[in-house]
Order: sequence, then structure tokens, then C-alpha cells
Amino acid sequence: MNRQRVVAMILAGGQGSRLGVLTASVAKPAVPFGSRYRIIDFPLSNCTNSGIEAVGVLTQYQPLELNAYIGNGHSWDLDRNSGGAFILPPYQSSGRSDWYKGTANAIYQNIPFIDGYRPEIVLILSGDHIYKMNYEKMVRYHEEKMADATIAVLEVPWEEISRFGIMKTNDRAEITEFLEKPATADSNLASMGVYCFNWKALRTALMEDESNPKSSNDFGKNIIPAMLENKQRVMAYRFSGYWKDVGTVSSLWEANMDLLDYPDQIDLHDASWRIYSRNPIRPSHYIGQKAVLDRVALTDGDEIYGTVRHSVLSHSVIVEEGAVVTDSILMPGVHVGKNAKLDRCIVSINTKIGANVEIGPEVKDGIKDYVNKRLCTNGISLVADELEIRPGAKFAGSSMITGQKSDASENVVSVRSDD
Amino acid sequence: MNRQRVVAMILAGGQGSRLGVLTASVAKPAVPFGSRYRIIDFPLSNCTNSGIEAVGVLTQYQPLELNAYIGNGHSWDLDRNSGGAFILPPYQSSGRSDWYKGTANAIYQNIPFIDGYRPEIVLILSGDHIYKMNYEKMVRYHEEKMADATIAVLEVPWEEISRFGIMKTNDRAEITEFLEKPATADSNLASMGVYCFNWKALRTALMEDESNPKSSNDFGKNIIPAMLENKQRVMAYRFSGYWKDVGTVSSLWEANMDLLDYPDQIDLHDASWRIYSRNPIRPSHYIGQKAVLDRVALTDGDEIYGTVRHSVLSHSVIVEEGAVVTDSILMPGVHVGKNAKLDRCIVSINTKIGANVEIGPEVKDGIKDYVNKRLCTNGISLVADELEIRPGAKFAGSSMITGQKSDASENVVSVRSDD
Amino acid sequence: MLSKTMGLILADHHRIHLSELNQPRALAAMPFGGRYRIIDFTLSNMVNSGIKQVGVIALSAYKSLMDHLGTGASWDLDRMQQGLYLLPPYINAASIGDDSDLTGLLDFFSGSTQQTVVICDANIVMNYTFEEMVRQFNEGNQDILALYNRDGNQFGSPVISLDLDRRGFVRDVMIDALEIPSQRSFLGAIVVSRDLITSIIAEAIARGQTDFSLERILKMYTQYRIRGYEYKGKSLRINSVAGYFNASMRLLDSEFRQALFNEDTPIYTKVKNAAPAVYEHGSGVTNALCSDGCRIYGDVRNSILFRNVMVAKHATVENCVIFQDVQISEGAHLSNVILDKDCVVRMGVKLQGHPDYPVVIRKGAIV
Amino acid sequence: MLSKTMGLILADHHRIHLSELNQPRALAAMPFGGRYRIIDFTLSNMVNSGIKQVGVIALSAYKSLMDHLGTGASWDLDRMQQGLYLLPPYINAASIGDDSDLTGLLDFFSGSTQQTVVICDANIVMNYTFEEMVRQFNEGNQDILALYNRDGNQFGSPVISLDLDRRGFVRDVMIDALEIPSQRSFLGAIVVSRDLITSIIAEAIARGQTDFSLERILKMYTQYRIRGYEYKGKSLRINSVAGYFNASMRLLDSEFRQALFNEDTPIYTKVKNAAPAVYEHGSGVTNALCSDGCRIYGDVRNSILFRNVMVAKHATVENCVIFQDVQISEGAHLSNVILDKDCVVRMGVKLQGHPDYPVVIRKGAIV
Repeated sequence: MNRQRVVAMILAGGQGSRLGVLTASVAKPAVPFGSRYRIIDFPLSNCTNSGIEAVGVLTQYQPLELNAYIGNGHSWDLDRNSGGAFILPPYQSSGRSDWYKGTANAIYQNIPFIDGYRPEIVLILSGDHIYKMNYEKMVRYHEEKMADATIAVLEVPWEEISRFGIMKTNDRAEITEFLEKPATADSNLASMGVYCFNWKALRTALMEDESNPKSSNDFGKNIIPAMLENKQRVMAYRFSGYWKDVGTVSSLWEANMDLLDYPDQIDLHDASWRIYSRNPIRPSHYIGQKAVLDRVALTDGDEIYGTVRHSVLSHSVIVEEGAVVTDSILMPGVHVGKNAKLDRCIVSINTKIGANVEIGPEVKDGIKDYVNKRLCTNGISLVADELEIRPGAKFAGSSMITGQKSDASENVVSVRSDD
Repeated sequence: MNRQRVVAMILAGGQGSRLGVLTASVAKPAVPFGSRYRIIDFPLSNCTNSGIEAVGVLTQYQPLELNAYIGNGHSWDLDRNSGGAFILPPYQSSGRSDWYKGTANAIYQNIPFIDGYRPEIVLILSGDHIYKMNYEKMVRYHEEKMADATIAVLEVPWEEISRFGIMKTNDRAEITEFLEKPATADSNLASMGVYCFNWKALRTALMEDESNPKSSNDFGKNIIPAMLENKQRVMAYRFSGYWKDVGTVSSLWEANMDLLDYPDQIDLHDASWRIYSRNPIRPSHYIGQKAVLDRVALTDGDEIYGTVRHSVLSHSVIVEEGAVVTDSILMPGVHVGKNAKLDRCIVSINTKIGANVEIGPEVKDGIKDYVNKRLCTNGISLVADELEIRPGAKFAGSSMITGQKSDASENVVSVRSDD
Repeated sequence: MLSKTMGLILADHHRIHLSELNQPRALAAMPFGGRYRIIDFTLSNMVNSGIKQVGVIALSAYKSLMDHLGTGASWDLDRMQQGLYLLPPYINAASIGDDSDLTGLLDFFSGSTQQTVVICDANIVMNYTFEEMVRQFNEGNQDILALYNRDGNQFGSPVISLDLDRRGFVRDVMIDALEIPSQRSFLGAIVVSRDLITSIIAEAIARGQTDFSLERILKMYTQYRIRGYEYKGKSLRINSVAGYFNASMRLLDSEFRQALFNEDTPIYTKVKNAAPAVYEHGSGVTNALCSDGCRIYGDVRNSILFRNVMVAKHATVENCVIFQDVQISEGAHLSNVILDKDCVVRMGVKLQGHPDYPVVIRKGAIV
Repeated sequence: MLSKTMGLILADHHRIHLSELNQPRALAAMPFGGRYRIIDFTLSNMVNSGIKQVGVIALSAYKSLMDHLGTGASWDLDRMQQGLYLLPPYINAASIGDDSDLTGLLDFFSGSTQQTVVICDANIVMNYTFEEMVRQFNEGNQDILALYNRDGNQFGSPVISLDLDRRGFVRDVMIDALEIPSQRSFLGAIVVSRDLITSIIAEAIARGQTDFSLERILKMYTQYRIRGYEYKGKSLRINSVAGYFNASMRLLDSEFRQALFNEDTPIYTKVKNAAPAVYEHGSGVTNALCSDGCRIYGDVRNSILFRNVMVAKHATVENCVIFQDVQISEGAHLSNVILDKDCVVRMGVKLQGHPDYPVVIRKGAIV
């Protein structure tokens, strides 16, 4: 196998349960985002644009969709002979057969994969953040500072520090302490989940971590604190620019709307830093005679005959005449029937919304059986993939609509071919 | 995802323990074969040459080497946008997390992968057979006969029927009975482990099999007998040509030697049916001033300064002056030191045989601690990968030499970087 | 799926010139339908028929065609065996005076092992697989099978009319005949055996011919038995600027769109990785086919917009075809205009053509 | 790794002609070392330096070169962004009389965003990365950096001698000088900024020039500051048939092989999927570099065998270079012979050349 100076490992993670039914049949990184993209397009494109050609994607949960999406890596120019994009699920070997126990254990189990490239540097990335970043610059910083590990950080508002992993640094930008979601702190530098390691140092740290039965095998909780304890050189690398964790329903919704409201923040038109994606081969989108569009993102295969306001639509979405879609995200293949009203909805792949259906916080006398205020904050409703919502059905806001609830099943039909 | 009329699924299987240390760190299909190849090159090349472009490779054991070997599929022209070669290990989904329970269960767990291509036909292939076969012809036969399933069969010598799954057929070539390794039978048609199914029929059979808690979820033991019981149409497709199961040490050794002894049987020079493979980028092989070669297969990167007789050498093998290699198989990167004598040895990847080492049935006073007559039949010795055999060490024939035995460890050193 | 058939696409047509639109690019590389080049249709038709070896022969201005086709990966033709071949000559035969220009073509055919060849002009837009036609060729008793339909004369010159006898064999071929002898117009595709086309080309080389066209082959109807094969589906012919404009506008008809685009036989094209299109507050867009990367603040009606078109506030675009990367500034007013790539329309500029005589603005112009 | 550098390879050299060996193929496509074409070395050197955008410009006989390079996948250059470009003109400029032949080259450079350009002749065989040379270029104070070494005159004409001043700048350039003013011979590679090379080509076009060579650029030493950069490793120059033969024989020297082939900077080439080589009972092979697909029954000494060479019983091959798919029949006896592709040597035939005047048998000959 060819040598690669830098290998990137993307933690595509577990079930991502805070996204509710959106991850019922796909891993979180494969969730559609921003009309043309899936979440994982951002770290993958960052890798390609940074000149990184060997990428491992670690997942043990529903990898099929991700596998099919990434395919041979061609869409991201990652169909390399001497590298490429590889999905890495857990496997059995002579002595061992384990699911991934934590983020660090996932990397530990794939040491032979990384060793195969004989890299100097290994980047550990998260699969659920939206940002554009030149990792090559970070690697150069890491090398110049002769660090063992470098963590990308950005300033967050002081009132939000309790939502992040916070880094304390000294005046040489060395990290002195790592605080996981602190109530108060005298630093507002949050970890972006982008780690750069000397492979030798990380390899040793992973072996030690694995032999510690008390460890939860996590980068943030175990590996970084242990390196700090061992007095290894851990640097902070300051990033400024758009960055958003899309791990919750409301943050996913917000990040989508940011594309409409603050299009310059994460500029998707930037020819020098393209975000690559894989899309089905569909014609240009068509806008009908009576359509009304007001702050809307569209892409290939969409057909709009109704009214759409402040919404982000993925490919092959049809909105029929008289339908009104507001503040919503419609994922690939969604069909909105005549006169249906969707307000603050995230509708997942291939679901068919029948005529006159109404979903949203303003709906009167809507069915409340699906309301889930824990996950569906800010009045946002989720509709699972591959469903058929029967014509005329009405649902209250903050609903999480699946085909598995029996008590209201006359309104919701799962059209998945089996299960 | 694009439609594919035919999808092939290669059962790359479990630990392949009958190959002993050869599969200590690689899955069986990734075992080197015939100088330039790995075993899986044969079914993969058959797929490419038959025009099949979507191939799943099912494995849960040591997939890394296989993953790295198959890469983006480019070497087999399988780096397709609308298909390609995919490694499919087990995964977790909302309700379930299981290792593959049997061959049928492995396919069952990957129903969504196959469904994605909306195929008419699914081929189930084994990853450990050496043969050249046009699957497209078999598919056409299957369709003409309007079969639910078609099984490729070949005539085996009557005295060997107890080693195979034997098919009884009627005069229309319909299979009437399936006998797993029978002591006697009135048919000598053996299953080649190549199955062609209507996807609909197979899909139903897999669902039924899965819901049967008594089933061992195996194609030969459960799926085919159940289809026969249900009076489904199961046809036999006669194949004549070279075919060899390489699941045991002696059959692997024989199949390699067949390339030297019967080169026309599985003609590797046939330009109309190339066997593709992936090899490192190495220069042509060099033959030194004092070399003697007598019935030897060589490939890129080999350097021969000694004597080699009736042996098959993979790439990047070095045989130093005075060394004598006879009736042996040397896998990629093996280094044979000066005056070493190897007789009937299969030496695995990157192992270094020290000067004056002797291994073979004729060695007098050889160490007997490694003798394993159960796996190492016919006097053949196995030497594991990434070892260093200390100069002057002598081993009896039928040895299985690993770095893990402590009682003779002064002679054998594991050079693997960790464990 | 056709496994023993190869394809050849003629990227230029000696009778078809689309004025300034055709100057910076081969005919086959003409942008069409928001995100395609017209060759995408023929190439996808071949790929969707199972053809895995396709040659493309261009006479001139091949650079944008080469850029578009690249390694052939977008059509899954970046193969070790077979795949996409760009055939020499790339330059206009007339300017060299060399009699060996067809040897590249001869090599392409003689080096293959396929039995049958589908040869297509690039100016026909349809969604079609050649499986049935090739099947009939293999079973039938003729040397060449020629595709035709009955709407050719709707699209203007050149029309190649085929006069067929009762058994369907060509007995006369007329180009732009005043009195059309038959409603059957050649639809730019033939099926022929590889052996026959190889010998036809070898003979042409021996006679010192330097060009190759389907018209020339059809005219051999006295020498070879050429049978007609009727196509009854929807198709568009790109024969002239007005024909191009007219064909583009047909895409606003949903019946045509459904005939051209479906999921089982997709039309592949080069992937561009543009951003999604955004329709801003105040935009008014109706009956329009638009593409990724567009940013619309103004009004767009009955138009085709390619990728990355910007329509500013208070600008109006009506009955237009706007190629990629065009910028239309505030208050501009365009109707019946074809704007080539990279144009800029300044503030307040008004351009008005007629459906039969659309205004054509050449690549990169600032108006 | 160089991330802001692009490469250009000149596949032909106006002073180098390898008689019949060079006729069916560009100089760059000359088979070398059992499984390579000579361009593989330069192309791999660029790729191993991190260069991801490489143009190749050939003047004639480009078909075997195109077949060899394909989509660029063997060098990992089949990319969406950047990758491998085959540049027009593909035909000999002289035969057209068109003054725009360099525009393709100009487009290639002006369309890129790289800062620095490495331009190489294809006739140099070495294993080298340009990282250090480009670093010195970036830090140094010159317009052009030119690679040279001190063994040029060993390989015969053409030798471009560089006379350098004390600070390393070129003050004279002599071609095949009788009295060599310096031991420094140009080694077929320069580093230049993209801006400068673009303006040099633009000016050449303006002056009506139709060709491009490194010699022409070196001769601009009065106009631009050209500094020499010494290469001290092993290299081979393919300047003539005897030079080719001599360079091939050097590969039997293990020191040379080690210098040219190593795992960290591999020399990539097109994959062929031949069978392994088989040495049959009775064969006698010593000091030979042989390739996949060979079947040897006879004797081979001090020779280079390309893929799929068959040497029959009682045949003897000594001091020979045998290209791929050659068949040598029983009892034949060859010494100091270069046999091109697809040749057949009949039973008992004897051919004997001299190391300085090897017998050359042209492609496909039956002897």
C-alpha cells in the first residue's frame, strides 16, 4: 500500500438518537442537508480540498446507505489507487470480535488500517459538523509547533460554554486543561471535534487507553486528558468561520436555514473550496405556472407548483398546486400533495404527504399522539422516511411522525417494502 | 441508485481455519494464489468478464486486508458509478446487531443492499474456488428454463462424492434432491457453490428461513432443501472445465502446482477472459548469474539468485544464492536466505527465512514441536506471515510454524509491529 | 442489454451550423436543457442500451467536447477494457490535405471484437435504447438499419427523407427535397455490422475520401440493402438556431420532459458541484426550468436557465435560454434571447427577439 | 509534497530519433526496462513529487501514447479537478502551416492556478522528486532553474552543455560542441513560474513560432536569469538507438536497479494483467530482467524481456532487448538484437549485432 503523510478518520458514530426518526434507517452523516448535500459531504470535501487522499469512515450503525452514498468515492475525487474513502465497520479477528466501545476504541480497532499507510499525522474528524476548513493549514501549524496533538478550537459565546468541550490554554496556545461542558470557566474556546495527532503518539495513547479497563475509550473524556496528564504537548489551533454541530433537531433546522438567511457565512458558491456531493441523475428543477417561491433553495429534479417560503428542498421533491410549505426542510423524493400545509417540518426521504394534510404549530385540532417535545424543540415536527400521510390528516406541532405507532395508524402508512 | 439486472454476492466467509496460519491475519479470499493473484481475483474477474457490475463481498473476519486489496475496485474495472465492489460486514440497525449466523443470514442481513439495485437475478458465489466461468451464460440458462434457482454442477469422480454436495436431477435437469457429502449416491454431480436465484424467490426464502429458529441459516443445508420442499423449480447447470476448492492446505498447494503442471487447464494467458489482480508497483523480476529455475512461476519484483524447482512465487520474493526451494509456494515479500532449503513449504507474506534454515519432510533432526498432521497433510509445512526464522533452524515436515509457540521461540520471531 | 454492440457518435454535422453558438464548440457540445450538452442524450442512450465501447469523432473545436467528456467517468465509461474513445482526426480534414484521416476510425472498428455497431449523429435529443432496434437488425435480412420518424420536416433543414419500398427497404434518399416523397425522415442513427462498416471505411480510404457521414452511407442504398426502422416516441432535432430555440422551449412542456427524463434510463452529464439554486424574497418565477447555482431576485417566465445564472432585482427574463455563468443586472429586460456562457447584461438593458428569430449573444459578451 | 506546482512533459524531441523503434510511437512511448514506457519515469517523478496536474504534448504518432496513458488512472491522475491533460497539437505543426499551434499550451497554463511549473523532456530515465529543486527555485533569485549533471557526454549526441558563471547562472549554451566548455550537461528539466512561461509562450505565438522546446528556452539566457541545479544521482539518457540499448543493459546492474526502483517512489505504469512468467524444465536463464507472461524453454543471458515473450527450446537469447509479444522459435540464436513488439523469429534463425550497433528488427516483422 502506498504511503500517505496524512490519514483522516471520520467518526460517523452511533445511532445519533437526538435526531429521532431522521436516523431511523440511515447513519447521521448520511442525513441530507442543505438541498444538495449530506452532512458527511462537508468533512469529505474538506479532506479533498486539503489534499488528503486516505479517509476512513468509522461506523457500526446502518452503514448501507452511507456505503451506497460514498460508493467508490468518485464524487469527492477520492477514488484513488493509493488511498481513497473506506467505510470501516467493526470486524472479527483471530482473538476478538467487538463492536466499537467508544470513539477511541473505534480508532484502536482500525490501527492496522492506519498503519498500512505509514502516516506521520492522523486527523480525527466528526461526521456531524457543518464547516469549511483547510486541514492542511492545521497540520502545518501542528508540525511547526512540534505538538503531539493539536485541537481545533473556536470562540463561542460565554453563555453557551456549558454546551461544549472547553479548552483552557496558556499564552503559548498550549492546552492546559480540558473541561467537558463546564457550568462556568475562564475560557470560551470550544473544541470543534477536529483533532490532529502525531500517529506515533496517538498509537501509544490508544494502546494504553485500551489496556485501562476503567476507560470509556473516548477521545474527549480519556485520550486528551491522559495526554495532558502525561505532559505531552497539546496545542490549540484557532479557527474562525462558520461551524455548526447538527446533532439535534433544532440545530439541524437552524443550519439549513442559515444557508438562506446568511448565505455568505458558509459560501457554497466558492469555486476554490467546493463542497462535493453525490446526487442522482435528474434534470434541472421546474417551476410551474402558479408557483410562488420566497427564500427557497432548490436543486435537480424538484417540481414546484405550489407556494414555498423560507425552506430548503433536496432533489426530486414535488410540491403540488395549492400546497404551502413554510420554514421547512424536505428531503430527497418528498411529495407534498394538493393544498397540504407544512409549517416548521423536516420531512425525511421519499415520504408522501397526502392532499390537505396539515402539520405545524398553528394547526388546530391536530393529532397530538406524536408530539415529542423532548426531541422536537421549537415547534419543529419530524416526519420519518418512506411514509404515506393519508389525505386530510392533521398533526400538532412538535410531532415526531413514524409508521410504527398503532394508535393513529389510519393516518400514517409505512410504504417500506419489508419489516 | 442505478438499476442492475444481476447482482453478485461473494461469500468471503469466516475464519477458514482449515488453512491454519495462512488465515491468521487475512480472510481466506485474500490469500495469495498462483504467483500474481489472490483467491478472490477469480470470482471478481469472472463477474467483470460476465458483465456483472454490482458485487457485494460478505465478510466479518479480518476484512482490512481484503478492503485494502479491493480498494475502489479499479483493478477489476469495478470502480463503477452505478455499481462497484463493496465489502459488506455486519452492522447495527435500529432493532438489531448481529454477526452473520450463516451464509443465508449474511445475505438476509444485506437485503437492503441488494434491493437498492432492484435486480432480477442474484448470484451467490463462494470466495474460495479457483475457476473461470461465464456467469452470464448461466443466467441466460436460468431465465430460459424459467427457474427459481439454478445451481452450477460439475461431474466429480465417483470415489470423491463424499467430499461434495451432490445433486440428484431428473432427465429435464431439474434438481430433485440435494445430498450433503453422501457416502453413496446415484449421482456424481457436485455443487460448485455457484447459485443463481430469482431475487424475488430468494428474498422470500430468506425471510422464511430467518423466521425459522431451528434453521442454521445456510444455503446448502436450509435454503435449497426448503425450495425443493416447496416444489420450486431448481435447475442444474452443467459446467465442465477447471474448478478447484482451495479450502485446505493440500488443495491450495495442488491448485498452485496445477498452474505449472497443467497450464492449459486454467489458461491464464487467455486474453478473452483475463484474471485481473492488484499488485504493487514493482519492476520486472531479475534472475541472477547463478540462478537455476526449473518449472517455476515468477512475477514482478522477484529476485532469484539461488535454485528454485517446481514452485510458485508471488511478487517481491528474494531467493538468495545457494538456497534451494522445491515444491513450495512463497507469498509476497518472502525472503529466503543463503543456503536455506525449503521443501514442500507454503510461506506466508513478508516472512524472512534465515540463512541455512531447513524445512521439509527430508530434514533430519528437525524440530518437531510445530508438527500438525491434521492441517498440514502430505508433508506440506506452513510458515505464518511476518515472521523471522532464525538462521540455521531446522524443522520437520508437516510443521505449522507461528510466532506464538513459546517452546521453540528462539528459532521463530514475530516481526509484526504490535500484538 | 446489448453486450456485443459498440457505438460511434459523430460530434459534428457538415450541414448543421448554429452560427455563433456553434463557433466555440462542436455541435455535440451545445448546451441544452439547463444542465446538459446535446451529446449527453446520445451517449446516455448508448450507455443505457448496455453499450460499453463508444467512439466520438469531432472535426473541429473539440476542446470543450474533450473537457466535457473527460475520462468518461460521468457515463461510467472510464474503463480499462472498452470505454470511451476520442478519435482522431481532431482537426478539419480539409486543412491538412492528408488522405489518411479515416485511419483512426478504421483502427477503432478493426481493433474491436464487437459484432454490431450503432452510429449516431449528435444532434438528436431523445431518450431511447437501441436494444429493440439491434434485435431487429440481428434477426432481419438487411445490411443496414436506419432509424426514422415522421416529424422531421417540423424542424427545418436539413431533412433527409427516406423513400421506402413495401418491404421497408430504402429506394431513394432526398436531402431537403421541395416535394417530400415520404413523411419518413432519417433520425440520425443506423445499425450496421462491424464487418461491413470496416470495409466501407477501408474502401473510402482507398478512394482518398477524408470525411465520413451518415448521409454518405444512406446514399449507398443501391449497393447495400438499407431498411428503415420507425421511432414513434418523442424526439427533438437541433438543426438550426431557431430549431435549437424551439427545441429548448419544448422542455417547458411536461409531456416532453417526462418523455426525455425518467429514472430507469437517466440522461447522464458531467457533474459540476454547484450550490443549490436560491429564490430570494421578491423573485417571481413561473414556467421555468432552472439549474443549480442560480440566484434569482427578479422575474423569470417561460425560460431555461443553466447553472449559476444571476437575475438581479427588477430584471425580467421572458422566453429566453440563458447559458451558464450569465449575470443579468437590475432592471434589464430580455425576451426571446439566447445568451451564451459568461455574458453580462448591464443595468436596464433591453433585448427583444422574435420566437423564430431569437437574438443570439455570443459567449462572454458584455451587453 | 508540491501542492502548487504543475507539470508539462514534452513527449517528442526534435533532435532525438530512434530510427524504426521511434516510428510507430512517440519518443515518450518507447518501451523500456521490461514493463515501462520511458514517459513512466518522468510522469512518476512528477506524481511522486505531489504534482497533480500534468500536461503531455506530443507532435506525432501519439496513438500508442494515448493508449498507454488512457484516463491517467495508473498514475492516479484520473481526477475531476486537475489530473492528466493530453494537449493539442497532436499533429506535426509543419504539415498544417497554422500559426496557432501553441494556443493549446497557452490555454493549459493560463487556465491553471498553480504558481510553479516543472517542464521535462521525456527521454531521461531517473527516479527523482522535484521537491528540493522547486524549494530552491522558490527561495532563489532567478527566472528559471535548469537541471544538469556531469555525465551527459557519455550518452552521445545531443548534449546540451551549460556554461555557468561563478554564481551558477548560465552564460553560454552549446549543442554538441566539439570542445565542451563544461562538464555540465542539461538533464531535460526546468522549473519556471507559471507567469513567466505563459508570457514566453504568448510571445512565441505573437512571433508566429509553432514549436516549443527546452533548448529554445535555455537559449534565452541573455534575456532571463537561468541558473543551473545539479543532479548527483543516477540517470540514463535515451538519445539514440545505441544509447537506448546501452541504457537498457545498465538495468542488469543491481546498483542501477536499486537507484531506479524503490518502494517509496515507485515507477507507475499501465497495468496489463498478464499471467505470471513460467520457466520450464530445461530453461537456462541468467542475468536477465524478465516480465510477466513470458514462457521460457530455452536459454536467456544478459537480456531484457518484456511481457509475453516466448523463448522455445534450444533457442538462445544473449545481450538482447526483446519487446512484448515476441516469439522466438526453436534453435534460433540472437545476440545484440533489439526486437520490436509482435516479431516472430523463425526456427534456427541467427541474428548477431554489435553492442554499439545492435540489430534492430521493426515491429511485427517475421524474421
